[in-house]
Amino acid sequence: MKAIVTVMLKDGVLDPQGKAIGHALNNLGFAQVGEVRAGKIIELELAETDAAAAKIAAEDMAKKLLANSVIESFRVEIAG
Amino acid sequence: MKAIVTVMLKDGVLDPQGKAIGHALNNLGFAQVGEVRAGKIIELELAETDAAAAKIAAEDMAKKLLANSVIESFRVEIAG
Amino acid sequence: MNKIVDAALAKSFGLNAEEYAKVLEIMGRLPSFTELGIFSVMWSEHCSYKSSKVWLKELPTTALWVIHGPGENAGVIDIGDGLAAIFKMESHNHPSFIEPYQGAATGVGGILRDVFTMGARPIANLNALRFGDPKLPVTKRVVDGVVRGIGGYGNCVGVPTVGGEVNFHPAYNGNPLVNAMTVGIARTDRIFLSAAAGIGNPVVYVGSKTGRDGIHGATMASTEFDANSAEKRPTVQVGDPFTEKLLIEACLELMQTDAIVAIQDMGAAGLTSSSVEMAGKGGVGIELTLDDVPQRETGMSAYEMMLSESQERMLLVIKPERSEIARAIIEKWDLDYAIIGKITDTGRIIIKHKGVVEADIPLAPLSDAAPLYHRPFVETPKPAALGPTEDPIGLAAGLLKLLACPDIASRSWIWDQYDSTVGGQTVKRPGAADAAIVRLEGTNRALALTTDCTPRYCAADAEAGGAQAVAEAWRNITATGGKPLAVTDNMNFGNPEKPEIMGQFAAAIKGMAAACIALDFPVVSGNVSLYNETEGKGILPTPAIGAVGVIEDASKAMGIALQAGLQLVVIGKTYGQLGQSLWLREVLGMEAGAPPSVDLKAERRNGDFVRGQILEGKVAACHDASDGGLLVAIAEMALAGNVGPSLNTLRSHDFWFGEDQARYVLAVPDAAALLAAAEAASVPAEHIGSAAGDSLTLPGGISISLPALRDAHEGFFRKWFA
Amino acid sequence: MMRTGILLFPGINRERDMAIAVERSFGAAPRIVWHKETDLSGLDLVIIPGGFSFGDYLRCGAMAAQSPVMTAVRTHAARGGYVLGVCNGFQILTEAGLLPGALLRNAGLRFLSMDTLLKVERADTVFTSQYQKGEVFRAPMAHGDGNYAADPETLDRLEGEGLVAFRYAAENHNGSARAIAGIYSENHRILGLMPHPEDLVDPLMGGTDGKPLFDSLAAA
Ligand SMILES: Nc1ncnc2c1ncn2[C@@H]1O[C@H](COP(=O)(O)OP(=O)(O)O)[C@@H](O)[C@H]1O
Ligand SMILES: [Mg+2]
Repeated sequence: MKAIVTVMLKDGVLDPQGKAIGHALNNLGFAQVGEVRAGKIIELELAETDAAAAKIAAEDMAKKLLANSVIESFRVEIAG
Repeated sequence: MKAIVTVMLKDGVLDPQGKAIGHALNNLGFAQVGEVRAGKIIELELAETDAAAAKIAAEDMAKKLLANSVIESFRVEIAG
Repeated sequence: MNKIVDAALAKSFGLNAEEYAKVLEIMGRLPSFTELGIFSVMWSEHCSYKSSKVWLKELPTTALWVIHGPGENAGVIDIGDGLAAIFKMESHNHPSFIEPYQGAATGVGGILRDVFTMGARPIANLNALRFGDPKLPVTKRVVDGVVRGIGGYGNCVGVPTVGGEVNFHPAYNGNPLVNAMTVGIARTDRIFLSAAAGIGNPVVYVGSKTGRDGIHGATMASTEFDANSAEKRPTVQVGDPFTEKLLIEACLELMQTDAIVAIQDMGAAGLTSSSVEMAGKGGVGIELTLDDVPQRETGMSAYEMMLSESQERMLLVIKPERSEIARAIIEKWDLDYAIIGKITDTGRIIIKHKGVVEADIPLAPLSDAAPLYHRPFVETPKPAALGPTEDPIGLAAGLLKLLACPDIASRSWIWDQYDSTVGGQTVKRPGAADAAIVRLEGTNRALALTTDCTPRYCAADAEAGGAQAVAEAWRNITATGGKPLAVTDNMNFGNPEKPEIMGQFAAAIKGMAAACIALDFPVVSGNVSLYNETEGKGILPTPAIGAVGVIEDASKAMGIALQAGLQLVVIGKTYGQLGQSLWLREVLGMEAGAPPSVDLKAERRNGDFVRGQILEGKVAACHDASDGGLLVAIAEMALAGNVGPSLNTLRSHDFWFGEDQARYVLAVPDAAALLAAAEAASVPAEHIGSAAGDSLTLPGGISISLPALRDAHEGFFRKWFA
Repeated sequence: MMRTGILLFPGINRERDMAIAVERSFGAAPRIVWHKETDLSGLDLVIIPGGFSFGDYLRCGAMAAQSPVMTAVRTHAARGGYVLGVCNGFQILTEAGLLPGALLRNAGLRFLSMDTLLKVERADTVFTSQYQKGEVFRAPMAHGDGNYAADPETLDRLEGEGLVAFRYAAENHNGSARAIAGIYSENHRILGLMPHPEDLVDPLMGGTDGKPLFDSLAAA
């Protein structure tokens, strides 16, 4: 079972990476690009076979390690 | 319209970050964690109103800047 | 959003009843929400120095070479050749505990701005760090984050991180200290100050956009932590070193023109403190229209904009006819440039937003009537000297134990993560000499830079500890051949409302002042961080000292590396004082006794002698004896040069491990000549060994191989972070 | 004497080090070229120095590789001009496709600032004529992403065609494939490497191990 953890900076927290990427895209001629936010994605191969259990486990991992709750929020999806 | 670009290292490219995360999770007692891959996610706010056009534009951005095809692959999703 | 303004709200902003009464008196009416916010941050401990000011006055701040002492963004000294060194140290303790990486990173960013805002190109960063018990997992997390944060910011802005210090002690478990120091260089005739002038001149905002970051950070830095701190924390500031790099280059380029009347970084309390201080210092008024402030978020209120601590921003007063030139330079560097107000003759700060006057405060009382406390204090009784001790494990085991202990272990794991060579001027990198040596580009001149403090001494005897910190900084510069010139300090203490903490503060200042006077080593800048307590437990008193010295001929800078064929001579008298020593703590498990005595006359005499010998070319390596005493100093010299010393004088453990001050180990080709010169100068000197093989041989014949020493020395961090 | 330009992208921070090294060997100061310039026709040698162009916020060198000046660098390279990219400069050259492969995060996931030993793979290029083949020299490194990676065919080709410029001679701290520290383009006129020879050209800074690289260019 695969869990996909997406970690993004919380709203309101400065995202220098997103800012720079947006700027670079505008410079490349992509005028239609507005705000850009950059985050991390972590794909976990889990031994779990039950989707609900896998989700709980991955959320626990995100809280304990993968996301920094001071500045980041996360979401977990379970894929096949 | 929002485009979400996910960039992962290609299979076969060593992912020390994923490995380190997997290791740390195992050390934290998450024995069920197997392979871990770490990637980037870039959320783009686009002026586009047409989903298909937005997807084409985001793919173009990924090819030109957001992903390095030597080592990375990407996928684009369009959200609301 | 705007809550009812009353004493309860004032209290939640950190203003006590008396302070709030004073606000009412100054305003002559109920202040607005924004006005109360402005008072609360300006009168916070962090901005007003209300508990410490009366004591800071005791420090000597002048010398012939001092151009600007305390009171400016950073201290400025004349270093010859028409150049000035501009430097300061600042704490980011609370933010670094909440979010170690970003807290440390933004600490580096903040101190850089204090220096380049005065027109200096930053040429070196240092950092003084104190962490809790290494056995706790949280300590590891904090160390990792802080080191990565300092490196992440400093490496990216391209300022070499060349030195610092690290201590561990359980007293810092809930309250680590992150003190960052920046040193910059400017021409003495191109120094920029912050006093606003010129009625009608535009007030210009430069840098990153404003968000809701760190609102009330200055107030947070002025209170203790408790179990609920996590809830109270403001949005953490995230550092953007790339923007800082642009800001450095843009400001320095702008400073080549004559556009700037005054300039000030937006540090703690952001727009509030920068505008209030600039106008206040210039004796003028200031009017801001917040609608024109570049904003990252929507719907920000006046209160939020005035209190935001968004990073990488500067406030300038510009000559109106130069505004477009200034804009062109700033925008060339992709930074925001906005005229957000003007200088007035009202003596008031007026804040307008959306057509409403959100604040209108007379500036003079805002600063003059700021609370000033003569807080009650009690001095901690000085401990008695330590009695005689037995050595249960022998010199060899003692040495290995000390080399491996967290307070002495090699810091290479840390400095290997800091770019120490960028700029191409680093003559002595971390670990190579007692002070970092950075040449001034295009000259033969170099600066010698160090930070020092021994908190365990300060805890036992804050006066002796304060003096020792200054003396050690002076000694470290001297050991490189540098002439020590001036000091910046970072006073990290607990809750000043406790008389014993105020007693520590007062005693430390007294000791520092005595040492600064005796060593001609004035304090030109500094920072105070109080309320370093968690759940009522205070840190060790930590008056960190950062110091700058100069070497006219950089090629004479002395390192610590031993070379084969040299003789080892110790300069300065060894009494064998083991009170508060690391040997006592690591081997006997005791933190007891009086710290080593500080004899400032001997310090000066011995140091002047050593510097003279170095500059005359008589010395091949030099290292001061400090933590761990003589034997540790010799082992460090051996490891740096990869040459084994052989020691020839049979003495007991207190001789080898005592931490007596004012001592140096010199490696020289001609010991007899050095002893004669020392005698002529009435300086105690003793020949203790020579450098020869590939192991360290103790008197009596036991030897330890260099690889064994190295394993012990480098093991701690490597194993910890394996 | 080669007419030399040093490219300046926002966030680059070793341009001064590089200018000093060039001037020391060449006897003349290089031109500093702003990243928005588009004409490099007067130059023989273009140097891209180290630093964090655009913060390296997306991937190291990725945004700089898309700058206007890089079009001019491609033209310069196509007409046989010399290019030297060090550290971020190397990353920019790979991102721009002027050199093969990519620079990944260091194997230990930490920034590495230390001296490293480099082995000179060939001494018959314009960059290395003042070294001996097989010579080992010291150079400081200072990077978080110096882990050279390319697919096996590319690596074999680099080795087979003599395009490996330098290898880590002792420890391969950053984990680079086949200990590769620097590579050439097919015509040996473009060199990219991670460590900083420009920071070791003055005995006062601890040695002159990096100076032969600049002396080689000066002698060309
Ligand atoms: N412990 C100290 N010793 C000497 N000067 C100090 C000390 N603490 C603060 N200062 C001086 O007081 C002034 C205000 O300091 P601070 O508020 O920390 O500066 P900033 O506004 O840049 O944050 C500075 O000039 C600083 O050098
Ligand atoms: Mg300031």
